[in-house]
Amino acid sequence: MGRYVIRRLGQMIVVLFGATVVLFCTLFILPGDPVGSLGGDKARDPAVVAELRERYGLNDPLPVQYGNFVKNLAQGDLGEDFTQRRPVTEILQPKLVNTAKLAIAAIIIDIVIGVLAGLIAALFRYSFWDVLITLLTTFAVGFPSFVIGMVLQKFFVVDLGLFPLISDGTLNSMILPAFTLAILDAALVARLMRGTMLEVLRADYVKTAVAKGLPRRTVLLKHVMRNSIIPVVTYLGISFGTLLGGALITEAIFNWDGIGLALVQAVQQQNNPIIIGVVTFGVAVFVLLNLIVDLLYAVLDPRIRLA
Amino acid sequence: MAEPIKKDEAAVDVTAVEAAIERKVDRGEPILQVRNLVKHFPLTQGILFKKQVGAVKAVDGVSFDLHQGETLGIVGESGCGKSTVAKLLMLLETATAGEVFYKGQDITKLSGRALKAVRRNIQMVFQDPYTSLNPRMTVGDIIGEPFDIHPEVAPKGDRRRKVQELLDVVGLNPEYINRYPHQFSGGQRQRIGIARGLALNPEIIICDEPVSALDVSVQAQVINLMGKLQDEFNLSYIFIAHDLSIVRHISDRVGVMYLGKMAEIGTDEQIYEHPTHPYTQALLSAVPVPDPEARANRERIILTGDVPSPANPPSGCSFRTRCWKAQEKCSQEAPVLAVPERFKGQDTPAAHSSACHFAEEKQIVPVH
Amino acid sequence: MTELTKSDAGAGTAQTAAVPAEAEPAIKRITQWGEIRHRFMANRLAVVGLIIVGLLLFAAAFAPLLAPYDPLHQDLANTLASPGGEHLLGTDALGRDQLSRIIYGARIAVIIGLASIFLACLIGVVIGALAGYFGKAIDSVLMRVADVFFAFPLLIGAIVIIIVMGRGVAPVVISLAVFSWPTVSRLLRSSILSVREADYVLAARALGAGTTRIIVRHIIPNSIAAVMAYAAFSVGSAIVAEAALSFLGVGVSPEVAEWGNMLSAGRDFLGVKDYLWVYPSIAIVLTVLGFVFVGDGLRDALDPKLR
Amino acid sequence: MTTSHVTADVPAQRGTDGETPVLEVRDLHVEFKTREGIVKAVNGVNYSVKAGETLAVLGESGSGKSVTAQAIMGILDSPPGRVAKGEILFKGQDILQLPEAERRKLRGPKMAMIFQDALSALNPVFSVGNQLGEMFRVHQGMSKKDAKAKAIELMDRVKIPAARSRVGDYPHQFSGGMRQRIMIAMALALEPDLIIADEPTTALDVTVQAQVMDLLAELQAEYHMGLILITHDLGVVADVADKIAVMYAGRIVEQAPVHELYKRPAHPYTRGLLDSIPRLDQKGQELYAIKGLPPNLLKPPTGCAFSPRCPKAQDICRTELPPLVPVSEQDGTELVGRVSACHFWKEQIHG
Amino acid sequence: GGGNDNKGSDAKGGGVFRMGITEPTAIDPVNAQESEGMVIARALFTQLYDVSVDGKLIPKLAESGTSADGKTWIFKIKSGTKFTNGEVVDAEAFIRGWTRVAAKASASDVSYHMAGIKGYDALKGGKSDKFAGLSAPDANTLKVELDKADFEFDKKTAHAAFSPVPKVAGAGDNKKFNDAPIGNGAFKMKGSWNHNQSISLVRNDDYGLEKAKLDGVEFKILNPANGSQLEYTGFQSGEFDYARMPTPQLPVAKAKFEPQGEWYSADFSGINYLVVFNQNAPFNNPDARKAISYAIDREAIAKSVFQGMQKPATAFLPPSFSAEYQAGVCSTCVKQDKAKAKEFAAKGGLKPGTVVNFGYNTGAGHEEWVQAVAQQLKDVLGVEVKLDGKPFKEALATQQEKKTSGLWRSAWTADYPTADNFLAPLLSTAGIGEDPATGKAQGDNRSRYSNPKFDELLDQARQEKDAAKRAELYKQAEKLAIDTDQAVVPLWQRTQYRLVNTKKFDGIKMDFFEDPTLAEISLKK
Ligand SMILES: Nc1ncnc2c1ncn2[C@@H]1O[C@H](COP(=O)(O)OP(=O)(O)OP(=O)(O)O)[C@@H](O)[C@H]1O
Ligand SMILES: Nc1ncnc2c1ncn2[C@@H]1O[C@H](COP(=O)(O)OP(=O)(O)OP(=O)(O)O)[C@@H](O)[C@H]1O
Ligand SMILES: [Mg+2]
Ligand SMILES: [Mg+2]
Repeated sequence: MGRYVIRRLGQMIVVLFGATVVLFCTLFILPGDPVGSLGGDKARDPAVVAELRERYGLNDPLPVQYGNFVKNLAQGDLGEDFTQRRPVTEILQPKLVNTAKLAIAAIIIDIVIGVLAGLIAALFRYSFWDVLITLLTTFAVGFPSFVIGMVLQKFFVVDLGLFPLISDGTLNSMILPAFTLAILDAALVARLMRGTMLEVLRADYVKTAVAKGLPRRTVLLKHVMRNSIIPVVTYLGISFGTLLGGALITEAIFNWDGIGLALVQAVQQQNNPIIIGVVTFGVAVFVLLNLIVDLLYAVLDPRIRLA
Repeated sequence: MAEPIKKDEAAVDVTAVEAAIERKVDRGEPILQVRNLVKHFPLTQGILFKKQVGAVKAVDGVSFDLHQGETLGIVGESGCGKSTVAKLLMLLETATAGEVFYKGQDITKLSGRALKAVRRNIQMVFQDPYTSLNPRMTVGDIIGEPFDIHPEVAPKGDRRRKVQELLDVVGLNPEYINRYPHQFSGGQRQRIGIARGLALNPEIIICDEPVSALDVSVQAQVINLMGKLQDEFNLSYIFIAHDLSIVRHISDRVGVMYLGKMAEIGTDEQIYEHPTHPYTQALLSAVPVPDPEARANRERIILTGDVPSPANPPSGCSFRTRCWKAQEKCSQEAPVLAVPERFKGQDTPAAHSSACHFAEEKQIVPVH
Repeated sequence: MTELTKSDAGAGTAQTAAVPAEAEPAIKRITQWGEIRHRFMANRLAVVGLIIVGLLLFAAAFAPLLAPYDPLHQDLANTLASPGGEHLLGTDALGRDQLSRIIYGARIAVIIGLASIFLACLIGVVIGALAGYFGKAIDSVLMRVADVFFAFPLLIGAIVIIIVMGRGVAPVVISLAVFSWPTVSRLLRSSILSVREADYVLAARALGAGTTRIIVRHIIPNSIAAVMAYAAFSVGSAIVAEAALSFLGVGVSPEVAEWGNMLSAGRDFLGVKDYLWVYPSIAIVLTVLGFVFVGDGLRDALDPKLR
Repeated sequence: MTTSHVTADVPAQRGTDGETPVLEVRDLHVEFKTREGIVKAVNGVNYSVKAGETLAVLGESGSGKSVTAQAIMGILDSPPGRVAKGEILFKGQDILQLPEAERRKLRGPKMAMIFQDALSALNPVFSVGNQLGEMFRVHQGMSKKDAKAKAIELMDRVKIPAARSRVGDYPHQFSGGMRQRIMIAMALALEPDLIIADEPTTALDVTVQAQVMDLLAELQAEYHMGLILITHDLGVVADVADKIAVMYAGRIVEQAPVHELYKRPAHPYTRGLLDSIPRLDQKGQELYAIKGLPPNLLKPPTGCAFSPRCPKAQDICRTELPPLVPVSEQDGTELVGRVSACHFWKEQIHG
Repeated sequence: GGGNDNKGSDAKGGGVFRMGITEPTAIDPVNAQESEGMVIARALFTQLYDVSVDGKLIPKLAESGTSADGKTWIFKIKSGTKFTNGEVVDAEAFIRGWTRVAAKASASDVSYHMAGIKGYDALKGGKSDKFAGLSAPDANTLKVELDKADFEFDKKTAHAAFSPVPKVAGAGDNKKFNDAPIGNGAFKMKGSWNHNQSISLVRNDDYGLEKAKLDGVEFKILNPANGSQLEYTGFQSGEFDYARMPTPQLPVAKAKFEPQGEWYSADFSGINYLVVFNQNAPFNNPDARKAISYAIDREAIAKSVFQGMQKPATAFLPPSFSAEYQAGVCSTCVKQDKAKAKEFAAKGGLKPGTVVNFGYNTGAGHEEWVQAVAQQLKDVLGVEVKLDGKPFKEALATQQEKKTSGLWRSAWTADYPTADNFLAPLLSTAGIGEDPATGKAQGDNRSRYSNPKFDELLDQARQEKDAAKRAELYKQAEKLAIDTDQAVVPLWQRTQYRLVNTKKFDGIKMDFFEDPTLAEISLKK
């Protein structure tokens, strides 16, 4: 595939470099010894601390630590985490899969609900439906996701017993968390869609489409939709990235073993290898996603030339 | 043609440029000299992953002079590079090669303050009235914008009046000052564009099909207006149009372009009454005559086929693929733009630059 | 050069003198803003939004006069009192009056919501505009920087910022802004990509307009719609995000009367003392609603074609 | 490859009298609501086209030509636009009374439109083949493959070289002339009874314009369609039209067969228009231009809308709206197909 | 005391007991540390002793454990028990297990429990790979030599770290064994640890002691951010048989489940207290510290903020240490006394307006009550309290710094039922563990309370063979540090509440480590 893709992937390496350098420096200046304590209030045996500092090279100067990281990364090794002392890749791999599953489900919900709602709101601007959708989307933003999630959980799991409380990875157990996760972005997508739709609806080619005698449905779903979807694609590209990293609250509520929670926990415990692993992965995903989004643009809008 | 001034090798000196463009040029002297202007757009292929496979030779070695106070018309088939020439002159595109001398200064390498100063003196009226007006600005703001950019032209308090005057000048109701472009018809919009171009009282106005969307009565007003302004301020125009009648009406000299090259150039009389290039002849014959009686007794040369792709122009003479006179030589040797051999030294109107191996006079337009 | 005067007018037009010079001042030159204001005020929902936002600002400004109690006053004898009676909206776990806290909370909500989004938009618009307008290397570099910020964990960033600045409103605002500008810049950039090729941009350049002017006057107004939709919404989500930061201990101090704090404190009482999170949520929803209506109204008002 | 031929094909009067017109517009009024007030863009337009006939609509820009066409096609921007009054009879039936679903079915198979600006009128994100084929898929339920074949056929028909390989290209990849031909192909796709061409060649240069107009005329003759040609290029009009309607300020001010109009205009505005034309064969010092500004449609002048600009205006012109009346010879014999809306048409036509 | 009393009801075999835990650090005794890891490690391994919730030693594999001088301990081990892979459990197995924990490479966080055993430092420092203080005179005798006399050493051996391991255990970082330890306990692993998902145990039918009744135990691994909420919800929806609850929900849960006999509460060997940084002003004198303690209305906060679910502490040692517990030993804790608070503040130089930093770690539910305490300090003493919430690691770093001043929220739970495990780490000079290079307090005595007399008393107590006398010495030490010196400010006792499925199971109780006694649970008839 073209030079463009290769160049973008090359940029990914630069971004990875940038992000990890910044991250290393940041983690380095954070107060607190990453291996200085146990999970609770208790301090760690200084002998153990010394052993772990030695083992994880924490006594090395920053550039050396970074050099080691890069060397290992090149071999696909992200090191060992500081608490369980298991390989980071092994710890993160299932979490990544879980998070990705959830994020994909959420994106699908975003697209279906968001685009549909935006469409309706734009078509019937200032009508009852428009206002209703505006209200609903506002609620989706104003009510924190933990409230939405826990209310859903209470109702569908405890009261109705429709879904399992503790997810078992099945589609059924994914519905509620995916919905909780999607709801905010679906609202934003709906707004975005409404905005762009209103602009596209006035375009000359929409007139042409009507003049061709196309049914309203075709005019809207084909000619209008395709042109208004581009900002939505941008947004979804971004939000997919954030979904991957930021599903913290949803993951907590539905006990979804994903990287969002892992990251927060790691930050609180200064479990640096996990932080670095998640960020490294996150950067890679972002660059890839943006590449995909940019490629998608070119597909959606043939006028856009990639170079 | 006056010899272009030697290109300044040293780095561009802004003050020198500014001084140079302050200079007044006498009527009839060249104010703009275009030498071998080339613009190639990289051509890419593939739907998703494009790679450069060649270049669109939009402008491929165009030279001409524009004299102070004259109007140079440029005509030619769609896509032959007229607009690109205009954009190159306006420095809206960077030339692949060639120079543009404005009052002796090569302006193709300018930037910053010097460029701004040059732009104050060279203005452009755009081809497409639909896309060349910012949909979110009122007409007042659009026409007033030049004054915002060049505040020295009009004092702040004076601007509104000037804007209304300009509207009046181009035949728009000054009451429309608060309207938005979409509230106007195509012709009305084009007038807004002209008003904007006139605002700075430039020395040169490059008009890229400025009246093509106007109805004849307004067109006449605008053309008359342009003529008047020219007389009064010694304006020089480059007037790009597809309407040969209008071009003839307004131009002192006319250049005919074909596929990025100048096919023929001469005074309006030379071109219209004594065309020697077959393309010019075809062009003239295709002009619809607003007289139904003429339908019967006109000879029309209807060219078949499309303009060849500028990415892949024919060898030799680029017109040969559509030319009824084409011969072997045409495919092998590119004709140069010069007075054809056979007319050289003759004192006939046919003795003007024409890029054809077989240039020959043919009268298309009846002389009255 | 001589000024262009009446006498210069076209041969055909001058004589008509459609508008005598004396009459000219009669045509009021409506400024663009005046126009926008007019259109805005003609939009009912926008006005409703404006009223809500106005009320919010009013509450923020006159909180001491409006609030029935001191929002910090603890009454341990009267904790978790249900709404009604002396405390219209009940009291929290420390016996503080909810209504007063919500009223005071408006102050910080306004500051956090508006300031963080303003800052994010400021950074995002500048960077997005530069990236979109200049394209090529600048675009690549800026967008990759954005990628780094996307992938960089907010929590770590927030902690670092707090270490530098201490806990408080300013670090929260900065944390939120620093990590949400990439969305803005991405959204803007993608719209700009299509706008920058427009002829009116060329026309402005031909007039000698500088880059700044072109971006500010021509490109941004024609591509800002998506950003505005996002911004209006994000005012609310910023407040909610603050709740998450509070919960993780990097937000504003917990005693501060602030909606995010209230939410994070009310979270544990879900299903038990629901009023603890319901009222702050409603405050956020109303705020979001207000800003969304205003944002929509503004967007529509800014688009002359929509009338 | 190249042909040089002398054409002498004078289009015959194709209209056949007596037959019901394909389209008849009666007293059409269209208004736009704007902030400043109601813009009366069309104020009682009457015209008709028969099968195989070409009606050219001339007029100043902003005079309501496009709006009338849009009203006929039912693609007015509404709101703010709306048809305030009038009838649009398609083969005798008032289509304004039809439900939207019925009306939709007319668009495409029965009437089609070619837009002024082909680039913005074509959807930028779909290939031209897709947009052409859509006509067949939607109206005839054709399969994708067949529709594509049809699209290629159409592109061939409008003489787009290498149609087969370009069917998947996007509008921005075509030249202006080609785009316009694609618009024409799209309009012709279902061989409608009526085509409205709104300045189809304005953006094209002469040689291409000649090609396009020839093509249009040829196809029109072949399918025996009614054609409404909106333009202000009087040269084009002279070449192809059968009759001409001249619009001013939302009204028809004169209508006449093409030869007659050029010879003897019966309205001062038409006269002015003809005089404004620059001629290829003469280089005048100054063109004639109609004085003054086009009327503000928000507050049209009382009486004849042209009166403020008319060199021959009398008091009555400023107070009384001139009706559209048949024009006759000096001796009273009726001039078939000629009408004028001038109080002083007699003076105008007979000197 | 327990809420459910199922004594006498006939147990029935079978049943799977389901409960939620958070992801443990380890389940291998080599590094099992928190309650989550310990519950599994202790189900998989049986040590010399077990401990009841009230701190009583229950012999398991130990037939006897004796020491004459407190320095040399002889443990007789029950013969004939086996690991689930068939290896015998003998003295060597214990030596193997303990050595594995203390080995340098294991870098175990629980090895410090063995710090008193001879040869520990050499082993830990990597200078030796033998645990010099451990020997096996015969297969069933384990001889332990300590550096210093410690008459309570046997109580330490109840900790999971002191488990025997089979030969296959290998080194401490044997990943296979880490994830699926082979033990000698009442239960054994079913499959291996499904990280972040679940851990399943089944009954060990070859168990050498009294066999478990349950068929198995299912641990669902829940996330720490929402664990107790999930457990509570899961209990209500029938997915768990045992659950914690979020603190704010306790009163409602109690009201609902207590009448059904599903409510369980127990006091544990723990304390919630305020670290008062002794080394820096304004709390570098006892009077200022006492002023703080007097100013706090523990009762009011317990009633309001904790909705009656916490009990005020009047001593530092918890009541579960029945021999050492002295109610009211902290005289400043008994009742809020504003007058005395002011008086002591004046004496101690704690002037109104003094800035008092009050730190706490965030995200752990402390936000509410620290505000209440802060408010009381402000109201009573007129000091300016600056609340300083920090994420856990940063909080720790701040606490350890020498220059830190003011107050800090803290809590402690005992590792084994000895008063020493409270007093020594938290209050002794050795407990400070100041790093000479950085001045950081590496130990748990972050208050940096240091009184030679106190250290002396602890030393004496450890060497005292007589339990009653020993208790007396510990009492004196506590009184000195808490009452006289007010080294720290005790706040609340540690009380825990659980929901237990008594409809289905009998015999659910909690052990000293705050975990259910899995081996004793049985399906209800
Ligand atoms: N930015 C560009 N990239 C690639 N090709 C371009 C670009 N701009 C113009 N071209 C190509 O350059 C050639 C000349 O274009 P130009 O717009 O100058 O023609 P023109 O003579 O003005 O035609 P028209 O009469 O239709 O306006 C065309 O083939 C066009 O496709
Ligand atoms: N959406 C609208 N809102 C307000 N006025 C409008 C709108 N659309 C058209 N008009 C007005 O209606 C009148 C007729 O416009 P129309 O487009 O029909 O002119 P036209 O005759 O086609 O002109 P041209 O030859 O320039 O295309 C114009 O005065 C125009 O300003
Ligand atoms: Mg052009
Ligand atoms: Mg029109």
